[in-house]
Amino acid sequence: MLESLFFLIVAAVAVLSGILVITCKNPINSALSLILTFFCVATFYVMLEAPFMAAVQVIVYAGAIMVLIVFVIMLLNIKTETDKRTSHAVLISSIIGLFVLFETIYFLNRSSLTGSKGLMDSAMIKSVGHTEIIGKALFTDFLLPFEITSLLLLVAIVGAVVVSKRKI
Amino acid sequence: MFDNVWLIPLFPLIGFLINGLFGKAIKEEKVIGGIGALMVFCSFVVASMTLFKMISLPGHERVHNVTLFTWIKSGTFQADIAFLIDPLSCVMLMVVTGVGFLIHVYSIGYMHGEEGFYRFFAYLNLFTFSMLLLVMGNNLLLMFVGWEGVGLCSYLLIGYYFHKKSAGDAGKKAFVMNRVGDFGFLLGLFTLYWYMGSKHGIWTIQFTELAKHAELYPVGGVVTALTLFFFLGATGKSAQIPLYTWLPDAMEGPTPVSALIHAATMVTAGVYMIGRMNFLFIKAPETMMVVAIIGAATALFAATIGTAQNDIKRVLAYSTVSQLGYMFLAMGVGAFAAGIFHLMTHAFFKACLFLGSGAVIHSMHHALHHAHSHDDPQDMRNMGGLKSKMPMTFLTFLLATIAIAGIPGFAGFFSKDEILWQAFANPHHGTLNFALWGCGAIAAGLTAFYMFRLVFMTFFGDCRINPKCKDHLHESPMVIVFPLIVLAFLSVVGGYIGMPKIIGELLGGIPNYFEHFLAPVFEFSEEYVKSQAHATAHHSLVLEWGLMGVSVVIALVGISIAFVLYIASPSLPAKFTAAFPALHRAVYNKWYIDELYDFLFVNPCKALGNFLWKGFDVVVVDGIVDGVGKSVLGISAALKNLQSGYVHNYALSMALGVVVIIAFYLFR
Amino acid sequence: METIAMPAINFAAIMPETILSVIAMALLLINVFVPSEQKAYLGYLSLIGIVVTFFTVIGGWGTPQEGFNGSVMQDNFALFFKGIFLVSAALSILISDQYMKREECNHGELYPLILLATCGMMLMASGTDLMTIFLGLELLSVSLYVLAGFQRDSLKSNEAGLKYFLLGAFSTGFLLYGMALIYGATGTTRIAAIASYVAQNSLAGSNLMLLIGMVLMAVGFSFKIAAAPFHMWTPDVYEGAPTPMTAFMSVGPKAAGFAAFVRVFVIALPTLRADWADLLWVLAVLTMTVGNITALYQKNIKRMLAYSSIAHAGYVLVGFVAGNAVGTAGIMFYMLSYAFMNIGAFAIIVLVGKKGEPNNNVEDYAGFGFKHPLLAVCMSIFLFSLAGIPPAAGFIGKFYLFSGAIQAGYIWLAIIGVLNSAASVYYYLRVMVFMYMKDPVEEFDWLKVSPAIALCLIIAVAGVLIPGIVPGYLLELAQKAVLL
Amino acid sequence: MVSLHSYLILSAILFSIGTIGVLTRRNAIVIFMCVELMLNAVNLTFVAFSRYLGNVDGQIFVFFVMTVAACEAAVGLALMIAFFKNKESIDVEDVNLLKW
Repeated sequence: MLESLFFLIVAAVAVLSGILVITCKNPINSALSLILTFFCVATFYVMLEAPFMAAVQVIVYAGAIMVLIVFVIMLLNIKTETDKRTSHAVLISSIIGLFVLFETIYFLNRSSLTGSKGLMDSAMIKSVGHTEIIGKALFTDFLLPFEITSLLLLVAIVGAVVVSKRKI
Repeated sequence: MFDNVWLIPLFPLIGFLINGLFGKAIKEEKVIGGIGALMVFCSFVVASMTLFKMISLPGHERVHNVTLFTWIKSGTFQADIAFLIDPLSCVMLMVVTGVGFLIHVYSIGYMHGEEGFYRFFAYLNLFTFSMLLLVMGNNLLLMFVGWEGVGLCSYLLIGYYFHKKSAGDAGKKAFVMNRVGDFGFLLGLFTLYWYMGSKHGIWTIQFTELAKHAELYPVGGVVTALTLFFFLGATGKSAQIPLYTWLPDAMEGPTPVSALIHAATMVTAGVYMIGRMNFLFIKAPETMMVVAIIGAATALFAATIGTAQNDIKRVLAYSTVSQLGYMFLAMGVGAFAAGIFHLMTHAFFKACLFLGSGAVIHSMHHALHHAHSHDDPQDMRNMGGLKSKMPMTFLTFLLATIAIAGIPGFAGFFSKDEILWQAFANPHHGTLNFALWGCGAIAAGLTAFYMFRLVFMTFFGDCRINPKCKDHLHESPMVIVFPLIVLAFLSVVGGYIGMPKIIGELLGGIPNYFEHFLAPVFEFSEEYVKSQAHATAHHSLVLEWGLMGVSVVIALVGISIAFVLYIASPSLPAKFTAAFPALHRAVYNKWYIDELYDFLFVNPCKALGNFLWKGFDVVVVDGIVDGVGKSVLGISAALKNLQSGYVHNYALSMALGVVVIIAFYLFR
Repeated sequence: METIAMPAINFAAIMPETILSVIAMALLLINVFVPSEQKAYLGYLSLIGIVVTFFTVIGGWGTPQEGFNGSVMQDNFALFFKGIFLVSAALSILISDQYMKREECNHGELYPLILLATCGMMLMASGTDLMTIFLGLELLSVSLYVLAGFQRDSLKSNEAGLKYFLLGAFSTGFLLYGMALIYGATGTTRIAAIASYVAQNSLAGSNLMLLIGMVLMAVGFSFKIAAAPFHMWTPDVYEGAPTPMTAFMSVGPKAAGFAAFVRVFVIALPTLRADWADLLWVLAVLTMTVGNITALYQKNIKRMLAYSSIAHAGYVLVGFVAGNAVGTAGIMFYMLSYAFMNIGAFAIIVLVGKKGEPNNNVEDYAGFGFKHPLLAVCMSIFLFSLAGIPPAAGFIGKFYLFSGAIQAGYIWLAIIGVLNSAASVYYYLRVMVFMYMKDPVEEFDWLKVSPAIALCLIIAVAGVLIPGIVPGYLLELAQKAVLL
Repeated sequence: MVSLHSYLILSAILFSIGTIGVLTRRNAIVIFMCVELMLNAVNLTFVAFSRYLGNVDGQIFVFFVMTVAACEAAVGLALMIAFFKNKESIDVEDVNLLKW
């Protein structure tokens, strides 16, 4: 019961801060709201007994990515958006977004979890440890994707340098 | 047996490669033209050998598939590079290589000094190659390759004088209209392939295979649909209603091109295709009716337009459309052999006519050029009295004209009369037969009229050409005249190999060699028609003789009208008034009769012709084609505007797509 | 402390990817020591790498290799596509140097990025796990964002990169959501496991989560292959990107998108076939029609080819909808011939363009046929092939795709396809008309053909004509590579 | 324990908010942040599925999604900087040189 209440509160914060992201005029405020949303998501990860994911969420998302974004916002020194999009554009976009929401909820209400059940229950997470479970999976079953991420990061580094560097 | 037939298309291909790649470097016109003509001649020799070998074989051994290699193969589907050698393709080979060779020779003289001489010969050889591929291909796909190839060459050659905007436009029009037809061809191909495969497990597009299973095709239904698709392809390529307007415009190309591509060979591809697939068409009575009606209508319709033209080549162009209509009429009434026969004789006399007109234009052009006159060298109103200036051209032209007009004894008579008789007596269309025959007969009269009008206006009467130019008019060189003589000879004697039965019997039992020769190809259709119970309607000999007489009389009437209008009347009044003043009144009356003729016959006809040409042709047909084009371009512009450049709009279209698709799956 | 049992690493399964990425990294290091006017050597080195990789691809033919606990599977299907990627990468590299020098933008990073993008495509083609496919796709996309915006001083190029990035990231969201739903419905991300789980528990049809997951994945892949209505980024990005990169991304990524699309849908979701065939049917028709009709109006030739590439995605979708052996082989054959003809056409565009490419309009090709007959003939061959006129490879490919659709009973789809390709002739023809039927306005004296581009053109012409005249061998290969 | 359904609905809401943001905002950086919001919503779905299925695969997927997000951030922001240098703006309505 208490857990549900807590969930509701955090969920409300997440949604509200999400809405703030898309309504704040100042990009910095948007960014800060987004960080708040990320923290809420991290909280959910904890509630879902995935503490390692929560840590990564805070460190990578809220820490690295958002810092980068905020840094760029400051670097480019963009303050507020001079003028919003025309109201009918906003209206149409919102209607489409709400349709997405409506349809998603519609089908979620009509479907149940049908996937094959695995072994990872609360007891196992507690006994083995979440980090170890993740680590094992990452370096056995998903070794190849893990290696691909290294290439991906390389491309990102090279790409960022190539695109934004002034002169060689 | 026929292992060396692959040489036939190979020679023109070699010619194309030599002229195309090295032509610019060779420079010497005689060498370029010589190579081009020689290669086609080599093909002609091989084709003749093939023909003789074919004749020496008994009837049931006359169909051969010569496979070179497998082209596409996957599972059940197979298409080879393979040639089908049978009487039908032999006839076409002779026409394409024979007439093609003569026109190549002619071009050496005609194109002398033109910019891009090598280009012309390269295209011409490429065309010959594609046409041979079309004719010899043993499956639908290979035929389609040739089909597209000839369209491409036609486009390139129509636009040969690219400096003229009209030439470029005409080329484009021809290409696009042909594509509409090709679309029909491909659909027919796919439908046939799918139907035979899914229904009977026979995944094939090879003609002999398809023919072997001819009894499997149901009557009507899907066969009607697919034959209509094929017929759509034929209307595009062979310039039938409604896709015929490109052909008159195609006269923008050099005259040898008009003779070879737009009279003798390429435009007959549609007829050939129907002949090749006769076993399918015979099973689709509705399609046969459509083919016959379209053919007859085109024959009549184009002939009326022909009466109102003053450009010498345009008259011939409409004449071609009209004669092609005859061939389709023959196909539509099940007289396949007669249609192919007319195809052949038409190739002779129409090529002769075009080349003759080319000689006239050539001569006119030079004369006008010398005199710095800007008169149109193709306008018949600027000609007249050329008989004495160009005697050989005149003679050959006259012979070919007599042949096309259907005067007994000449090639056109035999083939046209056979078609008209079959249109009347065929067992397929019941009461419609009389109308088909009527259309054909009237068109025959009109043909005689406008062709002799052309001859009279061009070669007879006073010379209306600019006096300064008169002395520069002279006969063309031998290289031009020689093909004319050969073709004129063929237009005279070419008909005797296919004499109608009744004439042959009268002359002591001469059989219809041509029909016998082609019999193996149309065997199934013949048998099928015979097996239908109602097919046994018998007509008396008297009726056949009578109809033949009627068609001859109609032709003679047409010629007489032309004679009265363009030869007799201008000179008669003057003579009469000078010699017999008393008869002035009678002369006046004579005039009055002319006026009556004019009023009753010629003017309405001209008006109709003009109306059909300017009204229907230009406004309706072109209008529809243009209209479709314009509306597509309008949609294009609208779609283009959606591409606004704003990321938001793009993202919006994506999100909208997602919403709509999900909604479809949730609420279907 | 217990040790982690390492999985069976089968390097044979990722040999081409390994070689390419090693060479890419080596090139990045070498790049530092190469002066800027000699960056072409990096291109040659990368070409050598591609050739070596190509041999490993040929060597791997016929022996399927599975590796990394089922994350990757190098079968004939993957190998055929890898061949296509390598061809398109090699041809694009051949035309890059001259262009990049002209635009004063020949940074050495270009070549490693192309190689890594190719690596990403290969992983998409051989990935048998949604994660592998997703990461391959991202490796490809991130490289392409950079390549599209590679001319950092050109506003157009910047804009192309930025647009591609924003819309690409947006579409990633949908793709991921789809994958998440599939995961939720089946509890696994391995493609084979998804298929067997769906079959065992007969989830198909009624399970909305699976169905919507399928739809959202289709949306993500459709973005990559530029199918309408997810195609709108294509013309803008193609126009703005450096021309050789446009050539590259009009072929390789599209082929990679199809490879992953086909593998996921045919192997993992065959039981939903009736459902996704409906969707793809509509997408195919929409894509062909929108692409062709919009292309009619285009004056800019790069943009025109962009719309034409949309239309071509539609034709290939026809083969996908057919879903039988003929259609699937048609996809592969078509993508390969498309690589030759499209990159060939772009090579000509690179040659004709001046610095900054102010002369990319169709009118600028007036009289090109008289000034440079040989190049114009090449261009005509490419255009004819694109239009699907025999005997070019494009015709055979189209014929194959459509006859596949007909064998599967999709007559109407084939009819619409044929009608579309008939209409498309109009805009290809317009270029020809300008090349051959207008008087030259320009002397085209700035035009010089570097050996690399000449090589590219020779390969491309051969690649268009030879499979067009004797397609048997390639078609057989494609038949053997079919997944079914 | 909170039901799976609640998590799924919540992430659907976040996903839709992100979508609306992409469609309505003009600042390219904010659009990118909205995409990040969408990705996070998907991540939440993955982790919730993973937990309720008792299967770690989903969480691994999230791990990779985060890496991808970081890479996209680096490259995307670099592209924005490059654009900003030439145009002095990162308003996407100014990104319309290429059109039609």
